[in-house]
Amino acid sequence: MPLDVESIRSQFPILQRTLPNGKKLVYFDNAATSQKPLAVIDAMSDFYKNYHANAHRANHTLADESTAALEGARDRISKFLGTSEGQMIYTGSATEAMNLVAYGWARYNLNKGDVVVTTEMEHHANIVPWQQLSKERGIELRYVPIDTEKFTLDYEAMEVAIEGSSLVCVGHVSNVLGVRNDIERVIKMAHSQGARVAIDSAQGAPHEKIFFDELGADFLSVAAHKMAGPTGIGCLLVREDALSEMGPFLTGGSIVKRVSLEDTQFQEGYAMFETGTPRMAEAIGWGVAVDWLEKNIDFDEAHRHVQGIASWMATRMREIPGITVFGFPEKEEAIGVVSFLHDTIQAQDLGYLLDAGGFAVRTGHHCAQPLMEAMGVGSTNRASVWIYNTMEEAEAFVSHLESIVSRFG
Amino acid sequence: MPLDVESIRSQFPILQRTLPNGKKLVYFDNAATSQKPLAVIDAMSDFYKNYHANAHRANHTLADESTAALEGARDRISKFLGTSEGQMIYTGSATEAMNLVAYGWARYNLNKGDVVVTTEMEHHANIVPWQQLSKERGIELRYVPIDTEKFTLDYEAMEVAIEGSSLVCVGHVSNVLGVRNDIERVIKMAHSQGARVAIDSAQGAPHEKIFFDELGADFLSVAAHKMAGPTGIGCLLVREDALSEMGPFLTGGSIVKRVSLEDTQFQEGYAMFETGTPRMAEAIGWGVAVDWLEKNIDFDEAHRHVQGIASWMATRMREIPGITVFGFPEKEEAIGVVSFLHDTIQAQDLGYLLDAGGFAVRTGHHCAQPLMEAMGVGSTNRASVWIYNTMEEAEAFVSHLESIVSRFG
Amino acid sequence: MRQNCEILITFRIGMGDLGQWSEEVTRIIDRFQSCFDTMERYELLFEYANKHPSSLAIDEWDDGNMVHGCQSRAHVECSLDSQGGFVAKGGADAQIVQGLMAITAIAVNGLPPSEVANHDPSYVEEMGLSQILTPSRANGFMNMVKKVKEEASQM
Amino acid sequence: MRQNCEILITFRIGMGDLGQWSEEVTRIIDRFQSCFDTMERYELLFEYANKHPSSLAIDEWDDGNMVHGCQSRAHVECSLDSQGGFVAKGGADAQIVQGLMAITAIAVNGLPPSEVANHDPSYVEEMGLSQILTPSRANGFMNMVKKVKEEASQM
Ligand SMILES: Cc1ncc(COP(=O)(O)O)c(C=O)c1O
Ligand SMILES: Cc1ncc(COP(=O)(O)O)c(C=O)c1O
Repeated sequence: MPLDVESIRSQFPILQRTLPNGKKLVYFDNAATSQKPLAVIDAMSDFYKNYHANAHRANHTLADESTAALEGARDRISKFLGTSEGQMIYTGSATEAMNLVAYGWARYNLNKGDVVVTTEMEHHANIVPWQQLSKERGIELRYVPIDTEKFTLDYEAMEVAIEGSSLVCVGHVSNVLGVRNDIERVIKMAHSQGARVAIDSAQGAPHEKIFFDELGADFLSVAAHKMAGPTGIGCLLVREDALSEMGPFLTGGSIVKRVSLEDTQFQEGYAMFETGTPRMAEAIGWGVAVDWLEKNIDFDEAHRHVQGIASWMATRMREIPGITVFGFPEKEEAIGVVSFLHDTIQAQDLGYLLDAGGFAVRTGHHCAQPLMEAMGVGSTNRASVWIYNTMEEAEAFVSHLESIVSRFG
Repeated sequence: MPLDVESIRSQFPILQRTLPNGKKLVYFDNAATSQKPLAVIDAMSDFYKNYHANAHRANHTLADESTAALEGARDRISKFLGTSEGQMIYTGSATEAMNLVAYGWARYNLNKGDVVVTTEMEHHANIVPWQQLSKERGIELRYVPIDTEKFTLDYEAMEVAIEGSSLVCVGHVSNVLGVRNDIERVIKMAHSQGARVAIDSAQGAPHEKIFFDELGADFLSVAAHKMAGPTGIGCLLVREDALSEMGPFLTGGSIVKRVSLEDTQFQEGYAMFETGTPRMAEAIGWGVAVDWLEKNIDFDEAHRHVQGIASWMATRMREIPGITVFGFPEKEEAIGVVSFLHDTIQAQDLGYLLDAGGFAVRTGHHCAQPLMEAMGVGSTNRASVWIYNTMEEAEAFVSHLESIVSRFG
Repeated sequence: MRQNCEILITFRIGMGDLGQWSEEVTRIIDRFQSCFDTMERYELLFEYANKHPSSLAIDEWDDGNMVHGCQSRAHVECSLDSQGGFVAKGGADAQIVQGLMAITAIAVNGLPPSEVANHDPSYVEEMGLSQILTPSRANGFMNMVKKVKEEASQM
Repeated sequence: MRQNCEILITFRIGMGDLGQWSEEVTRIIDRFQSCFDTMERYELLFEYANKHPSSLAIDEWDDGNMVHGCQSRAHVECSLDSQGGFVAKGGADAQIVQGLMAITAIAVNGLPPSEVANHDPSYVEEMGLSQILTPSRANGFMNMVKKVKEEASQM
């Protein structure tokens, strides 16, 4: 059954927004962050209005309720992502999740001469932590190039790069190109070489049901805010055996069994990594977001919907004089992202001119400068589609873009 | 002019709560986390409903509005804390702020044999990061003991401990005893020895106006959720010269000027430390919280109010047979915390029995096990007072405690 | 409070339909039902804690008999008496938990292990203890019952 | 939208009360006021960008003349002409910013530096550009004006 987009849209208050310039908002900046259904917003307000208290170790009703809500959310989010609560560590963001791999796993297991593999296609969150590690520890960092014809990773080069490596870090979906990498293949390649694999799924989880346990990756990072959840929270999923190789990273209260002046005895498992007062409202909001997705979204249908719109847009945009579309958003497995530029209208100007029509797109390097370099550009305009976007919006977008090009091009 | 407590109370929805057992909530767990006024809750909902978008580097209206709100909040929060926006780094919590000192400053500046000083009175957030650093780097960790008669830090011992040290980490206010440490003196002592000073102000900022620039501390950590703000955000304030000695910690997008395959050029100042999608709703909520405090709370009056209630409670509780109150909440400079135990009613049972009357207090070691050890106990019950508590609540609390002791003691 | 209700509902379902209890348990239910308020229920729990029929001495507490997921320490040791009847000995550092353990022991001790394995603890519901058993306390209690049932099923 | 309004108000105040402008500026205001919508205003800005009276060539862009706080790159170089009149040369990689710079140059070029130091840019308000100048764009524009005024005050 196709998505009931009207019913979905009606649950996102912001989609009713009229901008100061009188235009109705058309939100095509979903790869940067998704909007939130009312249920999520209300759940967080409800928490603060009715049962907010610091979770854990409390003997009063409020604290007990907030603990139950926090832990209930962990349970539902981890199930939604195809694993169990013991395998999920809440973090502040997807970026912090990747840093947790760098600090909590790599620094305990890698040494001078060890090899980490990443790719040219990655978001800075999956590059800079490895560069830092490389500088501090004398670790060799290898980049898998992209095939600039096919706009995919060069899997043959990857095969070579992975040889003798200890950790392979690959994005699930490119935030610039919408390319869905063959992570199953990467995981197999890496494991056959005895390397651990970290998947950056910041752009994957919003578009594809994650079955973490089946997937077999060692680490996988997720950002709540890109999948209908609130800001300020994400998670790292960790396979049991990888978890047992991790050591403390951020330290303080909650993660300890016992602190004496001499030493600290840490909790085990995920509980070793969540220090300080929990991100309670955020976890509760995210829990409701996954419930909402579970109830309202068939992920296969959502993919068909999102890909259908992006594919149509890309095809039509290629027909507009001076517009270049990067990569192949038309491909069946591509994921709703259309990066483009105009020959003469500078990217930022184009962003403003689209905004003048009510269309929110992102302009810039999308925190993927090495990929920009490989593509030979400094920035792109990027329209990215999600479950609540419609073909009518896409049509209006293309027609506004046509008029911009004819007036300003 | 004394606080208008009724008007204040009316702005906190949760204070109207009736518990499942039919009792009205009396919230005395403020040292764990404070409640939020409606203005804060609504500001976050408003963000999500009306102008949520990823901040920075965007050319559309929503992103521009969210950027303005995020940066406006930074401006107001830093001013509220007596400094300017360049000196404030948003973190996920006060705990993470202290970890930022450990990873972003200490790891770049301290080496084997260098000395870090902390105290027996600290929260685990101001102990465990230093123990970890000490283990990794061969740094000497010295603890300043508490004077168990006066329940203060032993400042003479501190004088000795600070000699030859590089970093002194001291709590502003104890979360267990409500003792307000003489941080001005500690800062002077430390600076006279050329050491940097980090103040854990998680419990200070909710009760005392912070004038960071005047104070002269090098680092100061704050938790939003303890001062009417949301969960999931805190900050580290850093003096300019200390900031210039810091290096990257959590890395990824936003904090970079340029990423190439070979290297990364980082932003300068606070911008080097806030990676990934910002905690936008959280920052906006916190910004409104400081506005609310600014408008509704005279901090001197608030202190008199809070200290008056706690002092009265402590005095009356000491008269109840079998009850021991720790430290001196009656002292004029003490800050609204009453830690206590009963001779025969176990702490957790006492917590439940208080909860049966609607009274929310915390029970446990309060993430301060070394202090518990120094006090010779495993845990305490802790009632902590804030701006919206009333003498009537205190009276009801004492009378319920009396009845518990007479029935169960 | 929505969140809380959800949890309590789960808790009810988790406990199954109300069953038939021994005379002893029925008497305890009656006593709890005649309580005026939560404080009186707590007084009764303290009373049962004090007259626990088979309490576990503190020097018998170890990792093996520990109940996980409780706020305070709690231990349960299961065995069979000379007639093959089930015996649960319980110890906790909080009296309220000790009281719940006492009532559980009264409910299961002496029964054949196969019955204990299918034990239905919904009497705490009947006793009006769901107000006391906020989510995480209920969780601790359920873990204790689970441990007893698991051990019984292996006998 | 509350947040946004606050910013716009600040922005207005920051620009001071509406002042009196040269004939040239008044003519520009009239042209903008006759625009039908934002898109037409952008067209005009592009037009002014193209006929910038004193644009700064890209090879003259350096750290010293960079305007901070803009989304795109922007540079302003200030000097005096042979009659002691002020000259602001501006360059930006975005046409819209370049257009705003052109209008600013038209407004200030030729004036004595002392007048430029007190320059009131509220004509952009009159031009109906506040819809275009969302908070951070306004911020970039204000930084540019600030740089011009500061340099003028030091002449
Ligand atoms: C003295 C002290 N320091 C640090 C913290 C840690 O704050 P957070 O849990 O918000 O990170 C607390 C909170 O309990 C505290 O009381
Ligand atoms: C592919 C990819 N990885 C990681 C991130 C970082 O996510 P966050 O900013 O939520 O930490 C993003 C977000 O833009 C992304 O697109």
